Amino acid sequence: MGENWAFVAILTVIALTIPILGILAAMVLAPKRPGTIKNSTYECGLETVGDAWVQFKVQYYLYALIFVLFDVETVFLYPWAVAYQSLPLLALFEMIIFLLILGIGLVYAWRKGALEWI
Amino acid sequence: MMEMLAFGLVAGVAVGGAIGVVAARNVFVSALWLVLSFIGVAGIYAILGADFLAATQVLIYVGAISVLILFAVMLTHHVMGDERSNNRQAFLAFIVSSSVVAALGVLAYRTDWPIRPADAGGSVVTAMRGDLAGSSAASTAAQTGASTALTSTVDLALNQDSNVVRLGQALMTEHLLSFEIISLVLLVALIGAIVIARD
Amino acid sequence: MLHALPLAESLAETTTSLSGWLTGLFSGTAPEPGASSSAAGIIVASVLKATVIVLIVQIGMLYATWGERKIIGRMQDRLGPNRVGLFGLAQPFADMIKMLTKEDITPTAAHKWVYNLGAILVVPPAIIGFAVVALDRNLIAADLSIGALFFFAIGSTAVMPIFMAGWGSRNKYALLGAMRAVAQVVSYEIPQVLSIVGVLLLAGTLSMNGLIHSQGPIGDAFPGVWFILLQPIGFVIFLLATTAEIERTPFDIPEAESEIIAGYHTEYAGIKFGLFYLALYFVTISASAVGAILFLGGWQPPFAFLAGIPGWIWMTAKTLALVFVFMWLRGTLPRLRVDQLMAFAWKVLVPISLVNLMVTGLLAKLVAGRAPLMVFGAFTVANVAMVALLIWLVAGWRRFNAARQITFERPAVQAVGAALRRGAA
Amino acid sequence: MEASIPLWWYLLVAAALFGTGLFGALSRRNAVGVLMGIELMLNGANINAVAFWRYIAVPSGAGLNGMDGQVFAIMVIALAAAEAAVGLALIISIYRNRQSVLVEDFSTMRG
Repeated sequence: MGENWAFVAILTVIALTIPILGILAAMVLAPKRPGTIKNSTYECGLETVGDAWVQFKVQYYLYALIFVLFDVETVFLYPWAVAYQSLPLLALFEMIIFLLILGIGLVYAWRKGALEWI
Repeated sequence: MMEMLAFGLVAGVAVGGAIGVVAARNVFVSALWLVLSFIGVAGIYAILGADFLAATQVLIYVGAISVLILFAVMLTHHVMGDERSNNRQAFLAFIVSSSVVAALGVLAYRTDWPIRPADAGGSVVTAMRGDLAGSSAASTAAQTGASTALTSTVDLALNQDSNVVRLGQALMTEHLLSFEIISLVLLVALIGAIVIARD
Repeated sequence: MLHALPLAESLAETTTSLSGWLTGLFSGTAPEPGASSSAAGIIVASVLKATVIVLIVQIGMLYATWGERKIIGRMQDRLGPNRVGLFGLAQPFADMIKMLTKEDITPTAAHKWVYNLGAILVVPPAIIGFAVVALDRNLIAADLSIGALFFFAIGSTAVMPIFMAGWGSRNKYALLGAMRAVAQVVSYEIPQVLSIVGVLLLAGTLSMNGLIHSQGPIGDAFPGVWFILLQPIGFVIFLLATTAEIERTPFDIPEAESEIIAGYHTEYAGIKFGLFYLALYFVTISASAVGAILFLGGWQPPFAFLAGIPGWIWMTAKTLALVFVFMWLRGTLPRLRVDQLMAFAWKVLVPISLVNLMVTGLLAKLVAGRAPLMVFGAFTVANVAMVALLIWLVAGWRRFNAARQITFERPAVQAVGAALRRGAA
Repeated sequence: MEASIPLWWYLLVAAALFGTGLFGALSRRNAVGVLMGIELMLNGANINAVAFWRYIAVPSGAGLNGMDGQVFAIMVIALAAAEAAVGLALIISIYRNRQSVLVEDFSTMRG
């Protein structure tokens, strides 16, 4: 058990060094000729108007919201699925109730237009 | 030794990330530090032997709640620039919170915790997978395994595969009520948040 | 890539035996999985294994780009790269050199730290997922008990670098692209994780090797029952959701150059752009490998009499087959319309996968302990029924929509409808 | 190897996370920052739950499954998700009405 996580940790470190090595190599190999126009914000040649860090529509938040709650649902689904064969049939109905209650939420979001792309 | 090193690393990531959260002046950067702290906490769970919880921590906190927080930051754009981030109570808050940490630390150190003896007994719960070919023998074996897990003396030998199974069993038996209520809480949160955010 | 594999196998065996030997030396007992080994042994073995994995994945990625260009070229009646080396086989290396020697620009407006970290952090989530990929019976780097969940958890962290890239660039289009990318990725994550619950339910484990073992041949004569046979709907949903999750065509709206320049990596040039490209192919390969493990039986041969062929050949073949499917989709399908994108995830894939999961749960209880053939038959009947129901529903929905449009288009019909509504009210 | 780390180390880390979160919740001007502090506090509490699950003797028998600590932690994570969803929705709503996310501007309830 411990060795598996040790391996994951070491793989993480190696996975981090690869892009860093790439960038370091490019620092040595690539030319550096900065210019004000070249380093300006890229907008197909147009002048940039206003700041990029603007306010976005609330619709994005609604996606994230529905996503978070369904993600939490999967956390309960996985142990249930793994343990399913050792559980009585009742467990299926317990999970169906759980899913139905969350399904009401999905239907509500659907009806309220929270699932429409802007 | 190696375990202590690993613990020091992940604890450093968790606490360092937390300090970054309160020290960063920009809210977006603060949220990125928060993600780092969450990853450190996932590492602590992994060291504690709670594999499923470590993955859950990454899936929910890093993959979902952080996204929610970042979207909220994007939606409230006044705060994107650097700013004076702390209010006038900051000094008082520092005193209060550091005394809380000191008190909790001293308590944790001085209390004589009833630590269970290290890894008593072997693993009671054998691997409970029955494949699909799963003749009745496999499924009955799984069921007897389940009953031993439920009734025998509690044995925390870290048989990981059975840990997830036992988690599922616990959710479906002892903790069934809280499991069903969580779905209601999530439903109410979803509806409430949609109503509030859209208004 | 094929030449590297025996090397990998022998290396992995060497390191496994090394750590096992060290364990035996210090504890005086036979090594067993999960027993504590010496720290040095674990670290040396891990570093070796990780290096081998990264090398294999790197070469696989380079040739995946070559293969994709060849395949797409063939599909579009072109030749694809054929100038550098034999059949253009050296093309990926030429591309790599090009990426490394291009000027690397950091825009003046960008938030330097977040901008650069975004490019660096896009790679690790794509690589760490390989930790739980099983190439062969004993050739798995980390057989975590939560393997499948681990893969999805790591995959879910990939949205953070996207956010960092978009925000750090301080470019309207990059930030807009990042927001759209994140919204899409997280939306398709739900059908992706839901689609495999049926598989978990049948296998009763999350460990990758456990999942493969439960798809083995039944007896000597019967072929292995892969989960694609029992969970075809789950497999299709998994494939579609994964395509969207890794932002490949036809779900590549976040980086649709015709709409928002190039999405969240608009401002990246040179090697940093190359890193985004790298990560895309890494996740394509790892998602294919996980798909092969979950639904196609991993290293299990399709028939019992083919067991003589080593498992890693099967695993590689199945992975490459799924990589080909991803490229095929790209060559065949047009890009989805933006407004269809979210609706498809939430209104189509999520409900279908929930129904599929409940039906699977019910069937698993009903047929528990029956003969394999009967289990297979029951699942086939249920799947055909579900697909038929789905087609019926879609057809009905389209008729309903068509009828509604006619009502709106023809003034006479509209007037009658209005009169009827007045009468009813 | 299993028990080489004393329990109180975990509790100390948990306390540090809790304390940092408390400081953040009390001192940040930005409402989103306050919420981040609360998430940190919840994480600290969760570490405690899991550490006790791992270390503390559970009375045997009584039909217990021995997974209470982990179940507790999962419930806290689920509740944290719900809390963040509603809390951030409130902040967004307030921002749209008052063009501010600074907590000192939300003082209309003061007498």
